[in-house]
Amino acid sequence: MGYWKDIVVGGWSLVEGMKVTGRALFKPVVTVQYPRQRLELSPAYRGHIELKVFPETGTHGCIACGTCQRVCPSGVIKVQGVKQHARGGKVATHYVIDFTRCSLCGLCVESCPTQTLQFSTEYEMEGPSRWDGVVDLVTRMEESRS
Amino acid sequence: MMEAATNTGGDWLRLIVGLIVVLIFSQLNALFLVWLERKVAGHIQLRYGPMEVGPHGLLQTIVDGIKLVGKELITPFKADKKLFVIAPVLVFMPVLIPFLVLPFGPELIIRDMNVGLLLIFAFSTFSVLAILVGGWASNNKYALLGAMRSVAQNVAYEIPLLLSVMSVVLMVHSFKFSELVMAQHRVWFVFLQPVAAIIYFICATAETNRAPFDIPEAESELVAGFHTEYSGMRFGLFFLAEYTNMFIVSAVATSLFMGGWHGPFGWSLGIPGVIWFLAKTYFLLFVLMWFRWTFPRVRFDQLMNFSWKVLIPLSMLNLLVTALVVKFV
Amino acid sequence: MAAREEVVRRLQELLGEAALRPDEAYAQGVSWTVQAPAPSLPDVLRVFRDAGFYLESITGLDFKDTMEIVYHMNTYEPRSRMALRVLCPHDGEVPSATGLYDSALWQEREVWEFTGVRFSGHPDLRPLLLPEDMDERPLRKTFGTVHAYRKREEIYG
Amino acid sequence: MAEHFAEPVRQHLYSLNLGPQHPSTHGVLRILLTLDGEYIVEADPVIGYGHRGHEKMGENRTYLQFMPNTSRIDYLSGLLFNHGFCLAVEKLAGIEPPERARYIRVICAELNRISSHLLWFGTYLMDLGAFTPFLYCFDDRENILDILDRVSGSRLTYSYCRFGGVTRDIDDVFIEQTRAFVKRLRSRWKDYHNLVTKNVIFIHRTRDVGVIDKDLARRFGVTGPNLRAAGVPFDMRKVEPYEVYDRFDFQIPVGEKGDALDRYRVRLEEMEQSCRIIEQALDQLPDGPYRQERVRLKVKPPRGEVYFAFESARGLTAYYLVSDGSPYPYRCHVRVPSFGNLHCLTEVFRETLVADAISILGSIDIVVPEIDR
Repeated sequence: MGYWKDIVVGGWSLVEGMKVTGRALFKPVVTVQYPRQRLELSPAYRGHIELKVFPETGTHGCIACGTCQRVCPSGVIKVQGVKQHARGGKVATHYVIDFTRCSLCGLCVESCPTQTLQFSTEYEMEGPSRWDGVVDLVTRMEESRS
Repeated sequence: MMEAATNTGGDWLRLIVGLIVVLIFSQLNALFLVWLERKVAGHIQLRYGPMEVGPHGLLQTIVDGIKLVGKELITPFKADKKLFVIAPVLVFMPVLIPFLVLPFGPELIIRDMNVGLLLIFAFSTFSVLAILVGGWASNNKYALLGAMRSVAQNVAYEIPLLLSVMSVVLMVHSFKFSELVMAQHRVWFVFLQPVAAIIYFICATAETNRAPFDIPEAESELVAGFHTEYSGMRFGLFFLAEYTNMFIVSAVATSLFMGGWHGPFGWSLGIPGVIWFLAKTYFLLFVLMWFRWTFPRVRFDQLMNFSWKVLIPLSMLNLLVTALVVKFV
Repeated sequence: MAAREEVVRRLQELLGEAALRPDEAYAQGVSWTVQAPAPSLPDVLRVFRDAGFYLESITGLDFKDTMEIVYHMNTYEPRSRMALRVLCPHDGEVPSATGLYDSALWQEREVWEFTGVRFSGHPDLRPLLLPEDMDERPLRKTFGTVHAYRKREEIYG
Repeated sequence: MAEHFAEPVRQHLYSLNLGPQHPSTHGVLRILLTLDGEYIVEADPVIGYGHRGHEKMGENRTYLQFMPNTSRIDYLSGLLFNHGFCLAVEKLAGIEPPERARYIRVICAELNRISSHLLWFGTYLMDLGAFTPFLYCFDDRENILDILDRVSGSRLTYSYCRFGGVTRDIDDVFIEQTRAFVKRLRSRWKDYHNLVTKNVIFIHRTRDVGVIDKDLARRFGVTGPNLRAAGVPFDMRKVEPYEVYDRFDFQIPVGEKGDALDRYRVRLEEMEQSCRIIEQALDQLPDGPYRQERVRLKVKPPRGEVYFAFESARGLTAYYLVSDGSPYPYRCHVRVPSFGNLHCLTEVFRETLVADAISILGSIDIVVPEIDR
């Protein structure tokens, strides 16, 4: 009798499975047609880093202290700054990151003493050369302002 | 309705026109089925499937076909070149022949032979040979494993397939498709022979190497099985042959069990027979796709066990009962 | 608890009281640390095996004056992990645990290819993770960027 | 099958190279199989294709800089590895994270565990030839990734934990989404059971396949769900409760025989238990700071060592850190569970069919980069 029972129970389990997929056939689709439809980015989204513009000063607040450069696990950040006044602090003139080797851990953003680093929301960087991933954030900031 | 063989001129004309129509139909049909499969898979899996080329991606398979034609035909090193080249042709040629005898409608049979059913089964076995040749000639272990599995599977499933068909033939006393269909004018055989119908459908799934019986290609085990080494249009021919085979087994199931060109219980509802026939065939094809996107793959030895221990005894029993009923009732 | 107590008792007989150091607070993640001489390793491991311990990990440590192989043994009971530490010279040999634990087959291969400590009696000592023609020992302190190369007592002393 | 091998008739053996590029080796794993027909006589996994030298990298980076690496060792349970590393360093350096941070970490870690198990569920069914459950799981998993993306900013390699806390606080939306997800996942079990668990083909493919019993598990150091499927209730969250796991009421599901079906059941039940932990953690979630501010960027733990074991999605994982008092670890060893889990396959694969081997390999749930490190 077990023989017949196995066949019936087994066959019925297959029908049950087909019911699940059959129902799914008429459910709404969950995917998004990407280039035409876009999803909202998460508020914490970690793109590559960029310099924040402070409205009070109208520019970034990077003092070229080099903390981010030291804390970066992959060593992709190079900062250069000059002293604008003899007594004042330094101001960054070049802030170069090699995004191709960045692992987006966010340690630089956390460690920044002036909080002038933030994550951008860009997620579609592409380019034919690996040098396209090397970005000077100061120039980038100036471009985006103008 | 049935063409008398006296008018030989008309007969030849009919054959030639039929062949051309069959060629075009089988190609377009296979392309359409590939699209349909992808759509069914997509929606079962809560996604769209092809959407880009043409309305709802209808032209996607044509574009894919063009891509396949443009691809390089790679012949592996140390492969048996002649057999390797000939295998895709071997697999594709016999799948066209069954179209000659399929009863699409009361007037739409190219050649209503009195051994039509036998012809189909004779030629459908042929594709196994092609798969064996292709798998063996590839000089690849995965392909060889796939080919060996394919042969064993086809041998095992041919038997219950024929036995289940025999019970229908016993009821009608004919191998002729037109007569088989005519006998279902009132009641479809799926109601009189449910066991035979189910067994036939299971075996047909196995015969066409479709999931859950797709062990000859089993991509998670054997990469791509017997067509691992095939590229370009050679692979395309295997692919088209698979879908054409699916159509044939579904069409045979329609004419044997689902009443062919008849509507249910003799109501034709004013719809032409060929529409009834195609609608039922495509429904069965849809069920085949539904199977594929629902079930896991059966293991090889379980597959054989299932055939020898369940399907064959059941179909034998069914045949015996049918024979007794036909004899004494 | 029982398995751990038994191992401790038998090892104290085997190696002497001084070789075992308890860590009741579990501050280092092990309950007992056993310091064993290399030749006695098979006997010690047999004690562990008979008590139902499994070999969790083997680590090779490179110090300026010595190498140290640390076996972490554990059983399926709460807080019973024990560390077994064996000192050996650079490029030295340690008896293999493969006869007692199958998991040592791969772990010893890994330790060997990364630190250069050979395991005598290992049936199949070939590189596991590194390429077959690798002749460097990446986890030695002589390879690549190194911040500090210390003597053992500078850390544990 | 055993009688098949009773006689030493092994004349027609041939070898088959399963991988490194094979659809179901889950990464770049290569297994050299010696076959007799379709039966496996011997299996020799060849690993190391994804070796990145994480242990050496650990010696060359400060503790904090190694944090992004940890989520790349096992990319499917990145947060669990973050979490474990964080706890190891905190134990070594004596950092006490605030209560709220502990709860946040546990919630996120359990979400990550569910996502890892869901992915396993999908890929395992794909190995068995069923494609659709894979997509259903991804649909559910997408929810977890969205939730974790919202709070950590990343979908796979989270780098979310920090010594003494986490990078971002969670908000009410997170709590709401998590509760909604738990509810949704529970409503999905019925579909999964109908589609897979009860399926006769699935049961036949998994029952009595690839049995890893207690003895075999002990010899090869198998841990995690694979060990629990053999009937050993060994889970770091219960055995050596770390973080705040001792405050939650949850069970350790165990199997009976240790076959693929048991492993499947154990993992499915574990997802349910993770749901329970998440719910309780959300109920108990205290207010307060999410991060201890006094932790320096360069953590300098005192001299000494710590061996910290925790339960990742695949089993007992441990960080063995030796500190010499400098900001760089003197030695950073990672004990990964998949290493032993894969190794035991050399034994389990014997006398099975190729098709079963794929099923076993899938049911073990390995992540190859984790083995290679």
